[in-house]
Amino acid sequence: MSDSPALLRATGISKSFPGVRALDDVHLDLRHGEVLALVGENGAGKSTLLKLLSGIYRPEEGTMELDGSPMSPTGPRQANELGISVIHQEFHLMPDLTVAQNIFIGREPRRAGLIRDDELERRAAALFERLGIPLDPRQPVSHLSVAGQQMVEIAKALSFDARVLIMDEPTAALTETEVATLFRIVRDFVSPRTGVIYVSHRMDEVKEISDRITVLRDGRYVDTLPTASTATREVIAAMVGRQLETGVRPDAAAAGSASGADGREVVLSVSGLSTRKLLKAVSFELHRGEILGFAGLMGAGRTEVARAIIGADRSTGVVEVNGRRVTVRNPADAVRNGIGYLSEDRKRYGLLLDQDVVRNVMLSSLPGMTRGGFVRDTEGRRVAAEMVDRLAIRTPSVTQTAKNLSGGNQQKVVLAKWLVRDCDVLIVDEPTRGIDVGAKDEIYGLLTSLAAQGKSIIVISSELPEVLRLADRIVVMCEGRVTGTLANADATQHDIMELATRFGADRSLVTTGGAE
Amino acid sequence: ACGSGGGGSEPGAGDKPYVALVSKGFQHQFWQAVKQGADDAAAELDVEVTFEGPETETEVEKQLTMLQTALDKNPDALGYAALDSEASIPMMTDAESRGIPVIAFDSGVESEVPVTTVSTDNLAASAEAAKHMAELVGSGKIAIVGHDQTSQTGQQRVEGFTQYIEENAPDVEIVDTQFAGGDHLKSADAAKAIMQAHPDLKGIYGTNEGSAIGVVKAVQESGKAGKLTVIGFDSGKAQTDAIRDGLMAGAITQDPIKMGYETVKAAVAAIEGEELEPVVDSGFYWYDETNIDDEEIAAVLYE
Amino acid sequence: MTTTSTTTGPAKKGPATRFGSRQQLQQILAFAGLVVIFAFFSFASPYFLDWANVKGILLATAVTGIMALGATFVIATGGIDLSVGTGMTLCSVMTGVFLANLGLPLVVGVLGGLAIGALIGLLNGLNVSYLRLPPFIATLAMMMVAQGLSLVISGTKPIYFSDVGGFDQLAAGELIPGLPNAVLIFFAAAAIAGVTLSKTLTGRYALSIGSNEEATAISGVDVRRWKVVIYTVAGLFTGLAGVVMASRLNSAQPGLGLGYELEAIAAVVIGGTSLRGGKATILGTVIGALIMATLTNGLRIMSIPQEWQKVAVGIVIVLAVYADILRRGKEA
Amino acid sequence: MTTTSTTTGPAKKGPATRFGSRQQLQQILAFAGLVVIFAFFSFASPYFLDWANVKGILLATAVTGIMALGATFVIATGGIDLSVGTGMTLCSVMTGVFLANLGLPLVVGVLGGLAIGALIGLLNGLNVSYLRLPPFIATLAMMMVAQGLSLVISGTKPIYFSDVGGFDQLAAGELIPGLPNAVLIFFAAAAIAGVTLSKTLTGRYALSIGSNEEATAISGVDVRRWKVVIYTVAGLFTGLAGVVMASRLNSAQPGLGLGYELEAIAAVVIGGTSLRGGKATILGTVIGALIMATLTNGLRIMSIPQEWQKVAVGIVIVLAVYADILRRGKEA
Ligand SMILES: Nc1ncnc2c1ncn2[C@@H]1O[C@H](COP(=O)(O)OP(=O)(O)OP(=O)(O)O)[C@@H](O)[C@H]1O
Ligand SMILES: Nc1ncnc2c1ncn2[C@@H]1O[C@H](COP(=O)(O)OP(=O)(O)OP(=O)(O)O)[C@@H](O)[C@H]1O
Ligand SMILES: [Mg+2]
Ligand SMILES: [Mg+2]
Repeated sequence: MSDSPALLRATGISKSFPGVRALDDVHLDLRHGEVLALVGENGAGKSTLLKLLSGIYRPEEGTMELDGSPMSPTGPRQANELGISVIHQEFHLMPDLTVAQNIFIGREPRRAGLIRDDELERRAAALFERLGIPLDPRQPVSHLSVAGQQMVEIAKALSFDARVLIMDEPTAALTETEVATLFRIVRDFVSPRTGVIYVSHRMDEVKEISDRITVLRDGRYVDTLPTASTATREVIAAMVGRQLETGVRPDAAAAGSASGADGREVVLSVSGLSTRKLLKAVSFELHRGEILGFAGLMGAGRTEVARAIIGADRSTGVVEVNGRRVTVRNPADAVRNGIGYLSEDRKRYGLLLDQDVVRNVMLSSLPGMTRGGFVRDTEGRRVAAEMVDRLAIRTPSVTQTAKNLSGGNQQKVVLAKWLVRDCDVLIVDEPTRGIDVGAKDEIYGLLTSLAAQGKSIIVISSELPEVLRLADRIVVMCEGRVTGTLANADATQHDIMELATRFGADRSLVTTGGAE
Repeated sequence: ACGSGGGGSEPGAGDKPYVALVSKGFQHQFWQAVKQGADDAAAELDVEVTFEGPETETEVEKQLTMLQTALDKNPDALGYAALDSEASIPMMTDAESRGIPVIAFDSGVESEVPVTTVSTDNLAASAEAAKHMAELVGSGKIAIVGHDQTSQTGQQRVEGFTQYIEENAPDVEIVDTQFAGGDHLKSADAAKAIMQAHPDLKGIYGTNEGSAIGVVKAVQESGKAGKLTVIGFDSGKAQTDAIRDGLMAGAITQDPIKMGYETVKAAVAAIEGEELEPVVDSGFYWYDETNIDDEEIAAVLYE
Repeated sequence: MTTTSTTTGPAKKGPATRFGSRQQLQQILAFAGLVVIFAFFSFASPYFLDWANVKGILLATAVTGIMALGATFVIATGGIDLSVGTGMTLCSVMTGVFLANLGLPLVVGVLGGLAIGALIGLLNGLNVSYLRLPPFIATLAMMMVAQGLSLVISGTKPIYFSDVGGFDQLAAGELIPGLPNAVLIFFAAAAIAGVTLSKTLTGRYALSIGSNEEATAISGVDVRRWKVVIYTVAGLFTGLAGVVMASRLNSAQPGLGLGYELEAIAAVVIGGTSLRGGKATILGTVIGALIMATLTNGLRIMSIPQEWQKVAVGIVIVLAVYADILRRGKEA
Repeated sequence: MTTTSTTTGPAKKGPATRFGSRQQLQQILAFAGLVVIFAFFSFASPYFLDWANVKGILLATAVTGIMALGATFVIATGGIDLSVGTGMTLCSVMTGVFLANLGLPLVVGVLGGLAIGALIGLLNGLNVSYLRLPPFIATLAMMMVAQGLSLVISGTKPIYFSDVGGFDQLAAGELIPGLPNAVLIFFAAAAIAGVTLSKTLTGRYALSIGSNEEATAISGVDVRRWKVVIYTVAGLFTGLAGVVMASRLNSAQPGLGLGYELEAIAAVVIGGTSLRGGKATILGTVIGALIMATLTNGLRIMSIPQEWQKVAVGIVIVLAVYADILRRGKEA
């Protein structure tokens, strides 16, 4: 196989943006029948490379070949026609259209000039059936969660008769179950005439799915390693250019907060939280200095709990802060009561995409940064610069527009916004979505040290290792109910999954699980 | 084709005297007829004339800006039909101090500055319309579709009419007065609504061309042609046709062409330092089926 | 807090958007505003609920309504079309030139009027797509140009169709006895617009562009070209409105048209189409146009003085739209 | 791609966005449209470049310009304000009531006029925020209500300030010899608006809401309340415009106002503020208003017939905005 020309090859690729050399003489070659992982830190240039391969950008230098013949797609459509199908890191969906309409946009079946929506829906349903994705083709995309949207993107990419499937962090929004589904889909897809390029920050996934790993660093090609014979730590070392300890719960943090639950005062107490749609009498307590994890499958209702607490959605139930019952009608009330929420959907609920880093970082803290009614922009820039340093946000300057940052760096900007606001209770929903291994570790360290300083943190995460790594206790949800609360010391992935799939569990279990 | 109205590209730069006219309107047939009269006079007296006016008769501020620009062009004389006479006083004074004679037209300016005023007596003209309406319907309910509620002309066209009816025709009752901006379609809709609310309505008076045509349209569309007495104001082909077809009983016409002509003529006289009468009446006429083709009437009707 | 409408419970099973029939039926029945307004006037005045008057309302809706149909497409893309009012006038005038001045056959003149409308739309589309002008600017400029050209071409005088046999019957005739053709044309145009919006690529891409222009482009739709198509389609409706207007007045009035654009856009927005784009319904637009015409008619029938009419219309619009928002909030 | 006003080049290190001085200077110098238009007319007519005429242009800019300042805030949030035109009229009329009818002291009357403006804005804001009406609808309704009320309150007749000593000097007086106060007030208002937009919470939140309303809300900003504040601030400018207008005409003209809203919005958009929200500059608005006034003035000075003026204005607006888009494209 190694003698035949590569399925897809890029040589000497360079691409610059104002102030950033995103790619500099990068190589990549994808063989027939393989899954090639593409890894690198946030801002390393992975997404940019994929956009070049899919015709969204044109390279300044370098050549691309498909099956040995040169190619230079002039646009996404042409790339599709060449057999290249892409799932981008940022979704490209039309929220007002239905799932089926989104998937087949630009390829609507027609009769006598009229679109046959029934046929469209039939095809979408068949596609979902084939892929094992439980989505209703007629639902508007705006009704979907991020995970649902991700599934639509995946289905859309697979609806083409593609030879090269490119996936840019497709699992960032998915829980383990859906990841398993996705991997099954990928394995089904791979054949001697096809290949997959797979971008992820999750090393275990890379390990599991890929045949070889191409590493980028700072827009430059580092190496391509065979997955089977390379240890994860070697990959990471290639990515960050140094050795790094990851995945282990640091002893210090564990010691500092393992016993966090007992004896400390309750900062946030939630009882009987219900919504019309999903939540049923959710109750739990959060102590000072504690990190409380929330685990569950996609759609279990973890995000909804957070949104209910901060008043973004209507709900019934009692929320007490520091023992005082509070009425939270909107997120502003929540912030006033010291509760901040970092959303899982950074594009929709996190960022001012067309504003710069400074304004994004200042957004939650503006009133505190005024003097005599005037905003102190110098202070804002100072704080933003500090955050850029502290979180290693890769940006040419603090006045860079948010939408020009790489996905992971955008996520860091949102996190920075809440760090600056300094809430007593911080709810972080998928806080490390799209963040690279190195930075992930730093963020874990950051959250742990915040807790050590007496802040209380709720971590909602679909990555079980993340929850296990961070949380003192873990609340597990299923179908809008709390099915159990585990102390981290005795929790295993298996325990969590067991609770997360306890469908239709009886009430008593909920209550025993909810209160300790 | 670009120079059709102004004549040359640089008014005032040539040897011809330059007269700037700032009117109350532009697109309406009436104002176009005034413009035509002014252009006629300009050709005859060998002067340059520009003619401008705001889109509707409510745009006092726009008109002031036009007046300002006209003055900046340093004309030899200025013709001005004020939408609001008080608002323009400072500029009138300015014109006077710069020795630019001002001729008021269509309606007066409350100022000593204008050397003469060429105008139609709107109150008297609309009373004339009322007189014919009263004669034609004898008794019963009538209504008015007005074109503008706030301008002096718009108000006087209603006022003169109403006053006459109140004073001279006790058996005639004005049951409704509605304004529709002189827009043909909206006037038609308004007239229809009035007819709907007053099935026994005997006559409608439309206070300008657009209103009158709208009323005719409404009568036509609701199949009441011949059952209602329609009286209009101004002329234009649609109105003269309606009169010929018996859809409209008659209308008042002013003599806009004469108004434009006299204004420019007075301006030229003023430039040459002649004495002028304080008021030049441009007159108005009642016309109907019987006299529409008379020479005197046909001359003042415009298409 | 304002996000409730966008997330739905997992329980909600596939609303039948196919042909949108159920949803749309509901929309007719439940369109609170129009129903309440109609009921109110029927009680308030004995003259209101009467076929002659309803016909009057329909006739008053026709021209603005047709314009609003076109505007719906542009608004669906997230754009705005300020040129519909004076554009309509230019189409009237050109129809006059074709029929009255050049003496072309009726059909040719009418098609000519429509073609001018399409041309106006085409230019708007090109300006928006290829010069990347904001739609507000492109169509504002067109609004001015069309107004000026109407005056220039007509010599600022109305063009009469008195000598063009049968032209006035286009609007005033009654193919269906009792129903003026203008109304018939409006309904037919609405039906065509409805199908175009929901069943053709033009409509689908209009909504898609309005929903997320970048994503639509990335999905391989030639957004620029389709925008030109969409604006041109909108222009066709402007042309149709111009022809109907001319026929109804049996003349082309070059000074008319300014202000109609706001009425048309208002009808669209009252009908529930979002100015942000992505969401549009033709039925809504028709209902919106009817609401506007009914209100004006009813208040006039009640002899409310014009100054109070304005106040009343303003307040009723707020209430009607608010009622609609509440209704839809309930639904979700 | 079109984000240059917020992105900054690579070489450009830490651009002095404090008071935006360098960037804004560049904007003045480089605003191709205005410069070209000015140069063109200066060559084309000997009467154009003359202080009296420039003063005339500035004066003609003042009222619309002040309205446009307010509209900028609303547009920054992604909304639109159609009520500025007739709202301004209502403020004029109420100032007339306060000063001429009730004989209140000058200062009280003027503040009263501003307060009415703020009240109009407040109501708009409440309708948009708490009734969740689309801004287009809320302000369209307000446009009608304000127009109606102006006529009702004034009895459809102008209110004259002839007996109110010194009121006309508010606009016509010349604190700085040669420069009418109206112009001075416009510039002062622009300065205040500029600082408010870029340095206060009101302005910042307006831009944030326009940029991403949901994200702003989730960040703990009470979006509803701030929208009310923003619309109220916009209303204050409407009030100021009303007072200046009244002073300039030395009367309150109740029939005026319709159509000014489009001009004001056009000025804002020509100035580079996006109707989608999130991006706005006061300097742009001032320049936009100047472009509109200069164009009209220049064409009049050249004695272009009025019907051609419209055509010319339309075309020039397209060119001016396109030039600006090109210029900004280059920069990026
Ligand atoms: N449109 C753009 N304008 C300016 N800079 C850009 C643009 N797109 C990407 N960049 C910059 O190019 C660099 C590479 O970005 P890219 O999105 O390819 O990173 P990535 O490897 O995908 O990172 P992540 O893991 O965070 O998604 C980053 O520094 C980013 O800020
Ligand atoms: N299978 C699904 N496909 C698409 N959307 C779903 C699905 N299940 C739930 N949702 C949406 O997710 C919302 C509730 O899930 P929520 O986001 O609160 O759960 P979660 O536990 O945070 O899961 P995640 O964020 O991973 O989806 C619901 O409003 C629903 O619209
Ligand atoms: Mg990326
Ligand atoms: Mg979630």
